[in-house]
Amino acid sequence: MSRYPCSPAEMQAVLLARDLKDGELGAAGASAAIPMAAMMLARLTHAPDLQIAGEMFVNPRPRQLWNSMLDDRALGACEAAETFLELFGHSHRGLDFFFHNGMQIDAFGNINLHHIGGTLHKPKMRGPGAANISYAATSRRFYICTGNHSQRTFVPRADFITSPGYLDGPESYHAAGLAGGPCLCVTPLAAMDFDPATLRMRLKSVHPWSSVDEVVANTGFDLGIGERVEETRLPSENELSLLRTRVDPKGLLRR
Amino acid sequence: MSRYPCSPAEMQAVLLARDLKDGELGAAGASAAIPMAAMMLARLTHAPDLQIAGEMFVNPRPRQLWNSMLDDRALGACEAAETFLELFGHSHRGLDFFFHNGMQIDAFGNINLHHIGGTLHKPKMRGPGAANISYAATSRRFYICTGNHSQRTFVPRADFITSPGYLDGPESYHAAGLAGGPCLCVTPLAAMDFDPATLRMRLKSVHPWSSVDEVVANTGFDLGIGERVEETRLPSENELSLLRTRVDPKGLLRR
Amino acid sequence: MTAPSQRPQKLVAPDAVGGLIRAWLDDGDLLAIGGLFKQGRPMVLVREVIRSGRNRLKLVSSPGSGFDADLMIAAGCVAETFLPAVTLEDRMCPTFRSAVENGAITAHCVDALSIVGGYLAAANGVTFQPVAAWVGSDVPKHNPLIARIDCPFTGQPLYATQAIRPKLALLHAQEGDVYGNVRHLSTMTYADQMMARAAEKVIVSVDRIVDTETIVARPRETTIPCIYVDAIVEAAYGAHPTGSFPLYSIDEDHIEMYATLAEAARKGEAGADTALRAYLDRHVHHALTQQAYVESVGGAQRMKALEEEAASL
Amino acid sequence: MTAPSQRPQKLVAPDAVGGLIRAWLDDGDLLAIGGLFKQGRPMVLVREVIRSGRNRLKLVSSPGSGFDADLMIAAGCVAETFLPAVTLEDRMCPTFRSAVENGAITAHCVDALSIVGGYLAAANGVTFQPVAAWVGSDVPKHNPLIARIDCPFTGQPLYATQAIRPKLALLHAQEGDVYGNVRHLSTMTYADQMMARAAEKVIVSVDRIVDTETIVARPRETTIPCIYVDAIVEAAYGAHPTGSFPLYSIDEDHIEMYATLAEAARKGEAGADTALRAYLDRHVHHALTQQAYVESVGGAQRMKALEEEAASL
Repeated sequence: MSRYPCSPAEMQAVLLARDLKDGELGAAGASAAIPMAAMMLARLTHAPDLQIAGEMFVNPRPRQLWNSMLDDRALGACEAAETFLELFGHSHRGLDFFFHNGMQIDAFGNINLHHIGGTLHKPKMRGPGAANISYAATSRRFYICTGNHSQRTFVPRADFITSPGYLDGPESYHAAGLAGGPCLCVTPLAAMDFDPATLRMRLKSVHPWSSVDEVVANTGFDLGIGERVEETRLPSENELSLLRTRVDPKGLLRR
Repeated sequence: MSRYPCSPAEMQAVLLARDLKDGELGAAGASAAIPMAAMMLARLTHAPDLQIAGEMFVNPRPRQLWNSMLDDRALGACEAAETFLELFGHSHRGLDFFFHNGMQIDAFGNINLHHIGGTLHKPKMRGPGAANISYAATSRRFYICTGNHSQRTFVPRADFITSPGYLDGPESYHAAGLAGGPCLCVTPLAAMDFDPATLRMRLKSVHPWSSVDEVVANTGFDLGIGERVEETRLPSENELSLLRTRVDPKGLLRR
Repeated sequence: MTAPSQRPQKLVAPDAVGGLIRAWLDDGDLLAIGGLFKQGRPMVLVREVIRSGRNRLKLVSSPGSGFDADLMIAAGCVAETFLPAVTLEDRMCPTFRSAVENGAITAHCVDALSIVGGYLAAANGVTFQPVAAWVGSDVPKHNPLIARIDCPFTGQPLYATQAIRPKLALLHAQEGDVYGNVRHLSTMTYADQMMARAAEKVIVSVDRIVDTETIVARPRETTIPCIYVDAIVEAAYGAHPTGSFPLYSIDEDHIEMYATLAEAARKGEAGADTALRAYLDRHVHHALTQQAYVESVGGAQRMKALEEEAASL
Repeated sequence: MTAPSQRPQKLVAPDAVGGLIRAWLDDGDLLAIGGLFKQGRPMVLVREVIRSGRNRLKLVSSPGSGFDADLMIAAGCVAETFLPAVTLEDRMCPTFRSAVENGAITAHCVDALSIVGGYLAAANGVTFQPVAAWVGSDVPKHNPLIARIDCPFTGQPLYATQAIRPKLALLHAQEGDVYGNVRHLSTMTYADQMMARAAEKVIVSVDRIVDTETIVARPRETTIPCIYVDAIVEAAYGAHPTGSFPLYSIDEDHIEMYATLAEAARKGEAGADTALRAYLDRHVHHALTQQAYVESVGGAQRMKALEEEAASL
């Protein structure tokens, strides 16, 4: 990939940053280096009033990126510290946006972090679970960001719904009384959004180093690919420069 | 009263201090100079491990007494600051002891701070209400401390029960599922406790400057006075010295 | 290449506060006042509410209120109170008392747990908070905020107190930054944090605006993060005559002076009503700036004495 | 005339902690562990629990757990977990994973709101906390801590999560005094305060004991007042290999070393079980003092590096 100006993880961070709006309030979860980079980059570019809060700290100023996110090391300084008590409230009222990752991500954007195969208490593979499942349902929208674009991750239907996307489509989604939901899924290969009518994930753009065929071969469900698929717009010089000098000076996203 | 070594308020503080036990946890309410003096004096004498907490601060160290109690001025330094959130918990779990005062105090130790005469929303006289009524029912015991010993204050039955004592006696007390209750009532004239069988207030001791007749004339109900009534034991030299040099150097209780 | 930060400030000019209050609070709305008894009251904002002409307000606060409620009642802004205790501690609140006794306002019978539980529920984003207390008291028999409920685990009957979501909360603290991060320096922080999280809109007065870098240096001391604050205004001595520890103490003399006027009015003494109106004119209606107010209550010399008292504690 | 203060201390000697754990925690009891993910874990106390021989424990924590839970499962102490997320963040927890997959433990399906709500209810002295969330997720379908309830005001159906009252909570902070007043210097304080208020007994390890006068100088910074603490023990680097910010950072190398051993054991690689036992012997069973433990993980030199990393953040 050395002929491209950025790494896949940097591409993901830039794609997410572009989608965040000025004045919004949002947070990432744990293990969220790419979402943290996206939020920091958005603040440095078009969204100086982006508020990062909802997970026990307000407007962190990390001096470098870390794989973890919910620790003092990864926060750097911040404007205020909250506790799980306040997270309880944020979880109910929701945020403008949140980020999810999953062991399984399905065609309707449902996220599984609990088990693959078997049953919950007799699983073939047990995952970590999820600290906070509420933001998926209470936030205005969420992003899916994963470092694995494979048929193992992108499955037709999650074995267990840890955090709900659009469940089994419009009928079940509306019947459950859900609002919000996944809006964009970024991977090392491509960006996907969701068809407003069917609420199914669909291919939006393919990163320059990948191809529609590669994406299809690594996705376990139909991505509704039309005649022409956009190529993902690479980071601008300004985006990349800010990302590398101000957000990720140690190059975590290039490893 | 100048022939007596202490003021009535000092006598009240000393009487209350003597009744507090080492290792207990308790608090006073607002407008509680005498209870604060009692707790501080107890810590300086027989109860160094008395914990003052439950009302948003832990182990205050006032440098002088104030009429108020729930402000930074009256607390001085303290070991920790809590908020109303934690007071919510303390109110449910209760303390070892608490202090109450009332516009009306009745024969069963019920406290009225809401209205005298009329109805709640058409009162003859409206009182201040009470910030926290729960400690009366949830604490192991409470003290009644008032600067007014008159028939206006000591009435047969409170017009409104803000904080419950023994309600209308053993039957109603047990039926309500109450535990704890008032244990001692100190006034400028006398100390009263409660008959374990009838749960009615009864005269325990009369301060040297008063008399059984004066107490009876100023109490609106029968105090079950027997043949011989004790005289209240005056403060010891040590009690008075500590009270005046360490607890109340400005002499608020002598005004 | 980096654009200079254009993060919008929440700091507003003092003369803009009245407009915000009129925009965010209608007649008859539920208004929350921060602080406790005679401390931490946003008096500079309370005076703006009175001048705004809003009336039939419903008042809620932390469990202990006094001077601010009495003043608003005297000014005719209040229809209902949900205040557990209303007292000046040394003495009762005269106007509150007479307004209840003559039926001018309805003083609902509530206590700390229903008010704090109501804020907690609203801050938590749920509709009620369980309360397992109040046995034997007459207060819950009249409390309009509560209902019976059974615990779904133990079957035990207990109370639910309903979420309290004030239309507007007015708070006071010692420090804050231009983005609305607020820091109490006082030992007590009352119910201010819960009220900020419970209310729809929040205006905070602070004795001084500080640089954001000093906020960032001690994030655990930020008592109300900017995300809960809609406007912040700098007003030195903004809590006067209540205390703003550790900066300045309670002006007991001023409160006593007011209470004596109000008590005379309550008793219907000759000329007392006029004197109470004159108090309101002098210290509220005609004191249009905080500076004018401070001058009206004794000026720099009086403020210095209150600062010295606070420093000596 | 004044007797010298005889206020009893809650500071206990390190070698007394094992006895307290055995006195306050029975086999099968619910044990709460403070901190979050790889920070603020009372590892010195967790190792005492392992050495105490207690087993069939039920584990609860803040919503994010990892190393400590995996180690206790590897040591055979745990029967059930009520842990929303169990992860090392960079990788999964190997022993947790294999223990669930082979049925050795039951990992209950809970999330942050049921755990935090459970602490909140216990701290508030009520039996449950309302929760209005979880729509669409499979987690509430399996969560054993919750029930349906109707709001008595709106009629709206929602959940109740039951009070969680751990038999014993083990917490870690940077500073505390001999009477048990605890002060976190870290920006994050996790769910430690709620757990202290919820648990029946509380033992806190602190990196250093400080004079009570320094506590009294800044009472708002006392994160856990002494009234909630039953015993406090001084243990420098007591959170290692988790971080105790701002004093020392997370020892990622040590955690990675452990995880590699545990992952090999999970996969059944030859000799891996023995190697994992050897880890436990070396760092837990044979490291009977905190000093011996610190020596076993790299000694003063390694600690200095972690301190430098924390200072550079």
